[in-house]
This record gives sequence, structure tokens and C-alpha cells, in this order.
Amino acid sequence: MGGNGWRLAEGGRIDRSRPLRFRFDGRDHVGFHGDTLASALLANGVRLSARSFKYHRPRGIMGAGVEEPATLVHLAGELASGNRPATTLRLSDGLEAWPVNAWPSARLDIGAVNQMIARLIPAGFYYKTFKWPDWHLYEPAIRRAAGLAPAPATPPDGAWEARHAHADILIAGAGPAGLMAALVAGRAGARVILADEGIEAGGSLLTRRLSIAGAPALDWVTAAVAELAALPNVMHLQDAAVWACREHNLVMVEERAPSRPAILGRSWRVRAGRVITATGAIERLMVFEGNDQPGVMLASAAQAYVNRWAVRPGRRAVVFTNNDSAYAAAADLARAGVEVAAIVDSRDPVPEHARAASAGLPVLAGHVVRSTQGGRALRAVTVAPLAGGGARRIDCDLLAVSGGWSPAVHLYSQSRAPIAWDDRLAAFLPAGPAGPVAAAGAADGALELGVALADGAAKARAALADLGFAPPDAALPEAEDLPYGITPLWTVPGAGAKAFLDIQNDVTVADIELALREGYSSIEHVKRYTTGGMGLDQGKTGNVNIIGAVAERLGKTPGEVGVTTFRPPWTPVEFGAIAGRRSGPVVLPYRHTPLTDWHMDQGAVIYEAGARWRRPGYYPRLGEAFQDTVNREARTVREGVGIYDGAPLGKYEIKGRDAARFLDWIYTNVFSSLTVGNGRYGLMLTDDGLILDDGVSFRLAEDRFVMSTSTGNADAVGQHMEKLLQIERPDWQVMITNVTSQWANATICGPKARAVLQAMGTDIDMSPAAFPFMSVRDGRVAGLPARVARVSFTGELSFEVNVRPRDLPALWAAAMTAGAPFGITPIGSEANHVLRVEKGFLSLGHEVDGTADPHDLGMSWVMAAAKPDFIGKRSVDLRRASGRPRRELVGFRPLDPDRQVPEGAPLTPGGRTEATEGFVTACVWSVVEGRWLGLALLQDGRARIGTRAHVRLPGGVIEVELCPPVFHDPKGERLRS
Amino acid sequence: MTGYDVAIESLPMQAVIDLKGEAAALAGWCGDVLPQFPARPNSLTRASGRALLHIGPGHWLLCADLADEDSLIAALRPDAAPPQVSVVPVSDSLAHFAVTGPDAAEVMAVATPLDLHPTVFAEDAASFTEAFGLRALVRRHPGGFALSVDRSFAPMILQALSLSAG
Amino acid sequence: MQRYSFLSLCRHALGQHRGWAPVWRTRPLRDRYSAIIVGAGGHGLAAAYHLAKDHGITDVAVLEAGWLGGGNVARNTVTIRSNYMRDESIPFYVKSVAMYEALTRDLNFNLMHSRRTMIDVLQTWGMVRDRRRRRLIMDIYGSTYRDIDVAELRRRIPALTGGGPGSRLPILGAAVHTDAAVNRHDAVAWGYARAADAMGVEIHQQTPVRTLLRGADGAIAGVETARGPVRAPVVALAVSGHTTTLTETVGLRLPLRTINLTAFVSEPVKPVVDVVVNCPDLGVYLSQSDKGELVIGGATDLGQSFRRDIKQSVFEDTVAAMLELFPAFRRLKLMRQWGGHLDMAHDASPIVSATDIAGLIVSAGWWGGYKAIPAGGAGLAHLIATGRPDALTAPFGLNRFRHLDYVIETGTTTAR
Amino acid sequence: MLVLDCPFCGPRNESEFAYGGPALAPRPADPSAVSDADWVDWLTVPPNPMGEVEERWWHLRGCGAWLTVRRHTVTHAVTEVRLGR
Repeated sequence: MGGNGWRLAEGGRIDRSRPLRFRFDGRDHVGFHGDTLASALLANGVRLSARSFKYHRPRGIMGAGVEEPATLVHLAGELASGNRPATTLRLSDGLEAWPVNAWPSARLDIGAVNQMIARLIPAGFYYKTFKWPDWHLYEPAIRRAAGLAPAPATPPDGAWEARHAHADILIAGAGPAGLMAALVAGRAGARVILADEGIEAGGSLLTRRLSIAGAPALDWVTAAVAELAALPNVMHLQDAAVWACREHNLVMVEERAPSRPAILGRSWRVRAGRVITATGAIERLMVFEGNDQPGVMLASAAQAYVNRWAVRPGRRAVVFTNNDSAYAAAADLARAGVEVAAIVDSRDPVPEHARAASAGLPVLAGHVVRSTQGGRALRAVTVAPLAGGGARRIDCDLLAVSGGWSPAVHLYSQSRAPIAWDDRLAAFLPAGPAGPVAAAGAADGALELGVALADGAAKARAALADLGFAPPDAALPEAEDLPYGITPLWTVPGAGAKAFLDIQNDVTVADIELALREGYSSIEHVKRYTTGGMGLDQGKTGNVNIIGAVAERLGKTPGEVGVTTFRPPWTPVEFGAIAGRRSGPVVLPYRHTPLTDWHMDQGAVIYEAGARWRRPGYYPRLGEAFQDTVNREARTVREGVGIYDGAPLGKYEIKGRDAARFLDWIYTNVFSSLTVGNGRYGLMLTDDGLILDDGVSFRLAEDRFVMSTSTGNADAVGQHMEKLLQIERPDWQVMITNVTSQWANATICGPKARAVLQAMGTDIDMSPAAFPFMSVRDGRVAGLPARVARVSFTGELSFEVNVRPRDLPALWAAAMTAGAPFGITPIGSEANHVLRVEKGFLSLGHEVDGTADPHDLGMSWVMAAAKPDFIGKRSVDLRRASGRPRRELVGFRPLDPDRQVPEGAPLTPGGRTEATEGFVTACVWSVVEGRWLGLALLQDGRARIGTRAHVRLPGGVIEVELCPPVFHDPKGERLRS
Repeated sequence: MTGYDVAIESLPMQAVIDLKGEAAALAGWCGDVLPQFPARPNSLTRASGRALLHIGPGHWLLCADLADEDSLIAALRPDAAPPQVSVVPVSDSLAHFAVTGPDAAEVMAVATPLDLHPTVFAEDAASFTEAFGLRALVRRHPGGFALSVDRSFAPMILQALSLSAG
Repeated sequence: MQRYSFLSLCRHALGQHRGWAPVWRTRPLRDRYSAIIVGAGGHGLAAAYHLAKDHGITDVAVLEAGWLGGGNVARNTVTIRSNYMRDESIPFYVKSVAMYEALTRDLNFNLMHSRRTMIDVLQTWGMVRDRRRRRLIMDIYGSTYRDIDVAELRRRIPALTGGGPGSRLPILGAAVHTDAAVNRHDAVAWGYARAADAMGVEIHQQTPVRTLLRGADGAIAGVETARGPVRAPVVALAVSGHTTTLTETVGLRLPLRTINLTAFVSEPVKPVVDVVVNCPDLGVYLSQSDKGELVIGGATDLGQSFRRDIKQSVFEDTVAAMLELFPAFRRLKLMRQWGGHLDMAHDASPIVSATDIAGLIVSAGWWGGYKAIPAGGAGLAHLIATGRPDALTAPFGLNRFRHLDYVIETGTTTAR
Repeated sequence: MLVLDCPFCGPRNESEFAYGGPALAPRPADPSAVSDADWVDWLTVPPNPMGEVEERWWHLRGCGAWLTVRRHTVTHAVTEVRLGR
């Protein structure tokens, strides 16, 4: 370095006292603090730094920022990530980068053979070939060739953060317009967030030599940044890209290297009252044969390299332009010691102010660059008059091109504000009425510094006024800039198969012409057929050129051709940042009962139950097989006593003058007739006539009920009830309180349950007469305040002992101690499943699968026919009226008692391979019958009880005998005992 | 520094009584057991160690030390309340956490989209909102914020808060 | 129609590809056709193709408001599968999947159809039971699911490193749906359009239909377009999302509401996943395109929306879900995201049906409709040509709502 | 992500709310008096305009109120939020 003459001896925003070693494409180099990888490569004389996607053509560095279409790298080591533009990559010590899509290196790339068959693989070629004999023959090779960087293989060390923020005004971009807007808004006292994707603030002022208020513009930047830092109401984020502007002013920012806390990056969800997009403008390429050669560079990038990074991107330059801004770039190149052989301007005449800006440099007005010479590095360009005529060769190793400027309307347009074509600037510009999102500065078409500053201030003042702030009086600083004018030249005559419109995806003028020739003439068709604008850069330098080229060929204006939609992200965003620390429990929350830890200590296998509760599936003992465990637990309940944790059961207190009337309305059966202290099973439907939930409700007082719901549906039932009340019956006096977590319960069930409760000690009269089935009593159990309900989900004598969750561990311990002599055993959901199937009790997700109605399930008894209306009645009746055959709940026993039938298995007529007539909802090993049996929903099932049906499996047929869906204690004597 | 300068701590169970009904009816039933009714939605008033939070239309929470629970229940007589008033003890339903320290607001900004800036979320503010996808009550707490969620989520929310603190 | 082959490509290369003719023609819009199809998306173009090919009806205009293939066919995740649960659905999708496999040859257009298989990652017993139920009934119709264990899953998808024993939801197993495929969505639209055009069907782009027209007898008479009235005795709507917008111009209300489905892609990387991975318990599915981008879809926002973009919350939920199973993808970058709107029927199943207005036919309610294009298009063509549904689309008539006989696919997969 | 201006709570993030479907006409007081066709229509056919639509949202993570929201289905602009119907 240094000695090769690429790096200037002084100037630039680099720290020559802090050298940084890095490795690129297998070779070692040294750069400085303040460099990007791109500036360091140029300073080390590296010109060939990439290979193109399709043809593997040699490419260099063409841009100086996010617009870079050519040199993408992937990083090795700790920073491992792929497809990063070298121009936005801050150089760090030890950085190791490789060009993507080149093997073994960009210099010796094997894939370059594709250049030899380029003629065979024009746009869309793959739609026409690779069909015979089959696409699968070609696909693996194409997949390997496609893709750019390798996929990340290991999770990174470290974490990202995603967080919320709120601002009165969010400003995207800390260039001149953004800084000016931030100053005005900040001084007014508004909460301001200023976010800029650059490593430092300043935007275009960092790369151009301009003055503000008579001093170097960067002095003004420094002062502005300092003033903003001192304002407590302003937050200023650098290295923070605003990548999306969504509905209701939700603005997404990716902060790439936060200093505190030490995280890899941070995603900000900013909700802003007003948004100002001061995102600058992007320079376009010129389009001619060989415009992609290493050595061809955007004029603004060449200017940035000499001014900001003190690097000469070449020794002898030609500047090719159709507008005024390149003249300043040419002047800066010359000032840095680059010999400017010519400024080739397609316009004639060239405005005087432009000539003046580059005083003394030779200008070829009305000329164009027709082609470039050289292979891996530019050696010369061929220049000719635009109108035709004698070509001449100019030796050079740098061609700085400027096809004009496209305001970065991306964020503005994402907010759904309209844009429109502007002939004067030859660009799409913000065209919306004043709204919550405004563009400012170059992004608004204000391409001259003074106008940009004024625009930034004006947009801030408008936003302040909208929000009710008094805008401060602010004098605008004086600024001088070159006026901007352009006469577009979309493609140089003769541009064809090697004139690139989209550098990254290798889309040429010939490709566009082919697309149009074949009828793909909508701009969306052109984009999709050629893949132009679909690369990582999303066509930042090329899209408008494509639109211009298409317009030219169709005889339309670019405005008539239109743009493809601007979609987030503005620049690629790491998925890690989007998720932040959200993982595991924050992706899928979980819920514990007061006993979940106890269950786990007992070795229970924990299941993910409904509503995210974690509860025991079964409690295996050492050496015990799964089925043995389930049998043991189920048998305990049938023969002795079991206990289970019922805490997750949904519970609501329903209070008010109209509480009973409300229950009558939302349940299919009647609750108003229930006497205090007693309970009733209820079935709840939606107005579609489908089952929503079931459960038992008890009447605690005339105006007060406690309702239980299934675990998984507790929230849905709450939503259903509140919606009906607040939307349909606001005049009813009903108040609902969710007490799911206020009452936990241990359910003690089995023939010896009463004995256990008595052994635990209770002041409730436990005799069947005093405390019958389906009643509820308040009292004390084991000294704890309890509400005991006689309900049964197992078919046995059962007491649901409800206590405050804080008391549940003590209650449980008391039950285990007092129950020990009776052999009390904790049971999990597997055994519960067996017990409920034996009783023919319904289970949501099994029999209640979202399609069955109560009649199907044999529950016509629960449909109070006398009630004129309840939720769901009208639809159930209507559906019945169609006379369509229904699937009805039946029990079944496989003829072979040892044959398990898979749950979910279809039943077909005769077991044949034809449309199903039902399916198995549940099948368990019954401890009371000592065999497999189950439940099924079967067409006209009830009428077929006593006959046989056939389960059709891939491997054969299982014949089953149909029976009523209750296998155990059909009269219910045990649960009433 | 690797994480935020913040302390995450589990707070003890509080006495919490859920109150629903018209303010006048509630005032009539509850008498001077309650602090003065808050004037604004999502704000709270305090008196003699009790706080009254106006958390929804016709909906308040009365919070106090757990030691006060029995006396509150005795005074408010949930089982005897008239039809137009709902009084339900829900102390066990909520688990409370304190997020305190210089960076408390940073951690809260990870947890919840609610704007907790002092000009928006005042000293007496108390509101249910969303935190880590859950329904959560946020209040100011000496040196930071208190966050309350359904108790069944307590282990999960503690994990989430600790993760967010870095 | 110019034949596409490697040889023709070589021959045209010699002529610098100047000899390629337009794949579809632009012709004057006439004022009368035998049938009008509104919407040149996947279903509309497929119906036009089948009208010509199966029924010999070519006096057909396909009217498109924007550019052909610009609707949902341009903005989906190209997941093609038949792992449904109901007798009404499975045979329809089995047929559609089979038609897709032959379509490259039928259309002489490389759809890059790739039978990539789909693997469902199962993390709850409820989901295991759901997949078992599907597997057993799908077998009847020749669609296949095969169970694999976790070790086999990790061998098939090495990048799937999450869901281990200590994770929030450890993986219990997986189900492999070998019939599942992906292909190139644009190619499907273009291939159908080119073939339909070659048989004489007219495709009119930039021809928005403003209103439907009814005759004195109440039957459909045609449409009023931005370019004037066009008459036809049969009008079929295949305008995903906009069905009610059009039917309401003649007072016909339908049990449909328009919602937005969204997806996004990562930066292109070298091959890392070669199947469609579906994680229904977490709510995310993904596959890698031939260009190297991961194509990722997830949760649905059920609010009515005609806006084609993604909600940040939906996007973040999907990303977080993906990273649970693919933690290394934290370093992968989002490149592009989009949405498409579709009209969802009250029971969330499709509607291919005649209506109360004679001659007016709708094909709507396609959510996950990309996989249904071939069979849906053939079914729509049959309905247009004969006035009756074919056997596969018969269950999806509007008359099912008359008695609320919904077709409910319970536990539909995440992958749409 | 929308912002809904809850009449009780003020502007809140969408993540506090649950979407509750399109706003249907009031449920018929006596459904049995309604014709089959009208019942099916009420139940299954929601307004579906490319424009403003009324829909229900439940502020379940906030104040618990059911809200009726008027929202534009293309721009997502919310022009009214009210308590209850």
C-alpha cells in the first residue's frame, strides 16, 4: 500500500495511523480505519473483485454505497455472512472476505466458461429447454450453480435485539435534508428519531466538496450532529438502515453495530407521528457495450473514493455523462491527480455552468462511449458522436459514468404515497398530497444542496404543525451547488448483448429486446422474464434504465411504462435482527400449574396441552412400558383412587341480574332452572351450529354462576361470551371474570375418593344425600378453604377440590399422604383419555372436530327444544332440514380384541378403497373390558349399531362391531355413588 | 458491558380484587374501603396502602398487600354483593415483576409496544397492554416499572425478561 | 406456436434470437364472444386452455385488468401438494398434482416442475394425530404420507438443527409427503397463456372490467370494460380477491371476504434445503428456489385486506418460528417480501360454481389455490362448457351454503 | 401492524387486540322468524368492499372492550373506533 500510488497522501476520512490487515480472495492486504472493504481494495489496486451471476464476467467495484451491484462478498469466521456489498462493509482488522459465486477465485473463475455459451442462454432460456427427458436431470446442477454465497451453517455467537420505539417524527437519512429536518424538529421539542444507514452522518456531503455558510459542508455536519446530541428529545442512530415504512407509520430500522449493550444488531419498530424520508438519490449507470468491465464506475462513486477515502480509482479517466453532476466529479478526480482524458457528454450543447465546474477539462459534447476495451481491467474506451460518425479510442483505466439520478423514493412509495414520472429530472418523484409520510431533499427531487436544505426544513415544519408543535424560526444556511440538468440517454446506439442494464443479474439490452419481441411487454413481465431488478440490490442502479429502455422501444414515456412495486426491505436485513432475542418461550409461551414442577420431579412425561399448558401425560415407573403405565393409572381410578391436576381447566365467574338468562342463550340447554348449589353440563355452539365447547356450570347464587370450560378453549369461550354481550346484548347486566388462574384444583376420583377426602379432613358433609352428584359445596379440606364440586370426567365417584393456587401444593400433599393407605395414584392425560372413552364422554379435537353437531354426537337431549332461541339453534335446525346423511357417534369393538385401531383411521364401506363413511375418533385399551375398543363418527351410525363396519388401512382391513358409545356403567351409577 | 443495567425481580403476591359495575354502584357497595375513584382511564389512585386501578370500562382492580386480603374480602363481601356489582378476589391470578435500574425502559421497550415515555405514561399510569405476546399490566414502580401477568405464565415471563436484559 | 426445445434454442441463437415470435398476440377487442373469462391469472388462463383443448371452444376472451399472470399466480410460494383430510378435497388435489407433473410437456414450456417432496415437522402429539388421520385417508386416494423418525429427518435436512430435546418444543417425528412439488409460477401463467393463445383464445391485458351486464331476462349478458362493452352468454370470474367487487355490480352477494396472504424470500445462497419443510406447530414453511432464495411463508392475517403487503407482526412471527428450527439462518437476510389477496369463503373451502344469475360462474375462495390451478382450471372450463360441474369440483358449489353444509378442512396445514 | 385508537385506552398497537371478524348486522331478535335464505345471508355473507369496512376487534390485552372499527381495506386507514356495536 501507499507505494503503489492509489492512496492519496493526504485528505479523506481515514485514519492513516490505524492500519488494518485484511484478506480478500485469498490474498493479504492492508487498509485503514475508516475504509470500507471497497475503498481498501481500490487502494490496494484490486480491480477485478467479483464475477457476475450468470455469465461469470469479471467485475470490479462500481458503486460506493448500498447501490453497489457488482462486488458482493461473503465473510469468513466470526462475522460469517454472505452477499454483502463490499462498499458498505466497514473494514476491520483480520477481516476475511471472499467474492461470492466465484471458484476458486474471482481471478480464476471456472464458471467463466458460461461466457462462451452466452448466446445460448439469453433471458428466459430455461423456459424453452431442459424439458427432455425431465427437468430433474438438470435441476441439481442448476441449483448448485445458482445462489450466491454459501448458506450460513452455524448459529452465530451473540444475540440481536428487537424493540419498540415511539417518536413524533422519524427522519430516515442524515444527509443535508435529513439533518436540517432533524434540527428544525429537535429544536421545536418534538421527540425525534434520526436514523441513517451510513457509518457516519452527512450523506452526500461526505463525498462531495461543497460549502455551507461559507465553510466546508462537513463543518456544518459536525455542528449539526453535536447540536442533535445535546437535545434530549432527539435520538440519532448511525449505521441504522430504515428498511420499511408500513401502515400507520410503523417504520422499521436495522441498527447494525450498536455499542451498547454488546449485541450483533438491533431491530427498531418505530411508531412515528410523522415520517420524513430524506434518503437521497441513486446514480444510474450508462448503458453501452461492455459497461460492466472492471474499471467502469459510477461517477459519484469515483468522486467518493477520492474525496472520502483518499483513493484514486484510476490513473487516467474518461467521464461519460448525460447530466451536469458528473462535471463536479470530473473536477474532483482531476484535483486528486487523476488525469481526466475527456468528459464525454451525450448532450450538445453542454450547459455553461457544467463546463465551468470542470474548468479546463476536455469536453466531447454530443458524444457517447460505444464500447470498452480490456478484459480483466479497462484499457480504453471507444468514443463516437451520438449522431453517428467516426469513432476514436481513448486510453484509460477508469470510466466514470453518470446516467442521471433517481431519487430514492423506495420508503416513500412503500408507505403507499404515489410517485410520478418527472420529465425535467428524468426520474420518478414523490407526487402525493401532504400526508403523514413526506419525502425531503434529493429523495424529493431536490438535487441541489440549497434546495435540499430548504426542503428538509420545510417538511419538518409541516410535520411539526400537523402534530401541534410551534415550528421554531430557523434561518437556512447559505449553500452553493451546481444546478442539475439532464437529457436522458437510456441506451447508447448499438448497445446489445454486452450492454448491461442489471449488473447483478446479468440482464442486457438484448435480453430486454428479446422479452419485448416475445410479447413480455408489461414492465412486470420484462422484470420477471429477464430477472432484471430482482437481485440483492433490487435494481437500485438499473431499474429506471430498464424502464427507460423499454419506453424507448415501445414508443412510450417512462411514466406510461410505470414502475414495479417498491417493497421492503430497502436493503437486506438479517433475520436474526428481526427476531431479536425472541426464541423458545417467547415464540411459544408456556404455562405452568402450581404443580408442574412436582409432576416433573415425579418423572411425569409432560405434554403440551391446550392453551400452552404443560401438564403430565403419564407417570412411568422405572422399567414400566408405556401401555402398562396407562393401564395402571386407569385401573387405579376404576378400582381404587386416582388424583389429577385440574388447574388448567377454564373457569369464569358470571355475575349479574341477567346471568341466568345469558347462560340460557349461549348454552343449548336451560340454566335458569338450576337451583343454587347445583350444576349442569352444558354444550355451547357457535351461530354456525357447530360445537364450540362444553363444560359444567354451577349456580353459586341467584345472580352468580361459575362456568368451567375445556382447557384449550378457555380463551375462545371468553371471547365468544364477551362479544355476544358487548355487541349483541349491551343492555343485559352480566359481568364476566376469568378465574382460571384464581382457582386450581386437584380432582380425586375413584371408588375410594370419598374415603380419601374424609381422611384429609373436611367440614363438608360428604354423604351422597347431602352432597349429591353435580352439586358444589364451599368449606375446608385439609384445613384449606375449598370449593368442592361433584363432577366426573372419568365416570367414577369424583370430587373436584378447588383451592387457591397458592394452596394447591399443600392440598395435593395432604391428599397424597391421606390417600396413601388407599393407594392413591397421580394420573395423566393418557389415562384420562382411556377413562373418558370407556364412558363415551366427548373430547374436543377428537369427536368434536369442528364439523359435528350435537345430534351427531347423540346429544339431542342437551338441545332444549322448548327454548325459542339459543346461539346455534337456527343453524343446527337448518342443516338438519337438508336431510343430508350425517356422521353419528358410535362405539366399536374390533373383532380381534388385541387389534389396536389407529386413531384417525377411515371407515369405508366394506373396507374397500373408496370414499370414507366415517373415521375412528379414539381407540384405547380398555381396563374394564381388557381389550381394544373405541369411538367413531360413522354415517348413519346409530342405526347401524349391532352391525359390523370396516376400518380401511393401507395394509388391510380391520373389522369392528358397532355398539353404543358407552362401555362402562351406562346407567351412571358409579359417578352418582 | 454485556447487558443492560437493570434488575429483574419477582414481587410477592398481592391482594387483588376485581371490581365490575357502574362506578356509583361500586362506590355504594364498597364505601370507604376503596381509595377515591381514578379520574382517568388507565390510571390509579392510592390511599392507606391500597391502590385502585381503572383498567377498563366499568372495570377496576383493587390492589393491596397480601396481608390486607382477608380484611378486604371481609369488608367487600364478594358473596353478598348485589347483582349490579361484581366483586371477585383474584390475588392468585397475577404474578408481579419489577424491572428497575437505569436501563429499565430499554428492557420494557423490548417487552411491550406501549409508549412508556413520561409525557405519555404518567406517574399514576396503570394499564393492561401486550408484553411478550401476553396480556400484561404495567405500572410505574420505584426505579422502574412493575409488570403483572397471569400467574401461570410466571416462569415463562421471567425467562423472557431475563433474556431481554441480555 | 413455435416449438421450444434445445434444438430450437440453438437454431435461434444463430440468428441472435431475432426469430422468436410473440408468445401471445395482441388483437382488437371484439364486442361479442361465446364466453368471457375475467382474470388472466392461473385459474383463468388454465380454464381458457382447457376450454379450447377439452371442449373445442376457442371463441373466448380472457379479460385482464393489469398484466397477465399478475395476480396470485405471481405472488405465492409455489407449494403443490395433496395432503388434505376430506373426501371432497383429496381427490381434487391428487388430480391437480398429477396434472402439474405432465404440464411442462403438455404446454411445451418448462415449468421447472420439481417433485421436491414436503416434510412436515411434528412437535406436538396433537399434530402427530392430525397427520396420521390424513395419512390413512390420503392413502385411499393414492396420495402418500410416510412417517420418518427424528434421526432420518435430520439426515434429510441437515440445516434443521433446532427442536432438540432441550428446546421449547422438541421434535417428535416427521411426515414425508413425496407427491409435493414446487415449480416456477410465472412459467405456469405464461405457459397456459401461450398455449391458449395458440389455440385461438384471445387474451386482453389492460382491460379492466368495470361492471357485469345482465340482459332483460336477468341472465348475464356480458361485461362493461374500460374499453367498452363486451357481450357473451357466459361470464366466468377468476379474479381472486375481487369476486365480490364484480358480483356486487349486479347485486349478487357471496359468502366471501378478501384477505391477504404473504410470503418473503431470503438472499440467494447455495443449496441448503432440498425439500419443502413445513412446521405446522410453529407456523412456518419454507423451500429453496432454484435461484437459491429461501421462499418462506407462515401465518395468515385474517382481517379483510386488499393491500398486497405483509404485516410486520405476521412477518416477525414467521421469522421467529423459522429460527427456532433453523438457528443458523439468523445470519441469513431478508431480500424481498410481498402479499397477495384472495377471497376466503365462509367455510374456507373453494367455490367453483354457477350462481343465481344464469350464465355467471365464479371460481373463488382459493386459498392455497396455486396447487389447484390445473384441476381448478379444467373444472371451471367444464362448468363453462357444459353448465355442470365435473365430479371433482361438484363438492365446491355455492349451493352447499343453502343448508350450511360446509366443507371444513379441520387442521389445515400451514403450507398453503 | 395497525394502531387502533381505543376509546378507553387511546392509541394502541394491534398486538393488544384480537380480530373479531367483520361487523355483521345485529343478530335477528327471533332467528326462527327469519327465512332460511336470510339467515344464511346474515351468517355467511359479510360486506367485502374495496374501501371502508366495519369490523370488530377485542381489546383483550388492554381494557377488554369489544370495539367496532371502521377501516379502509386498501389503505388500512382507520376512520372510526367506537365501543360496542
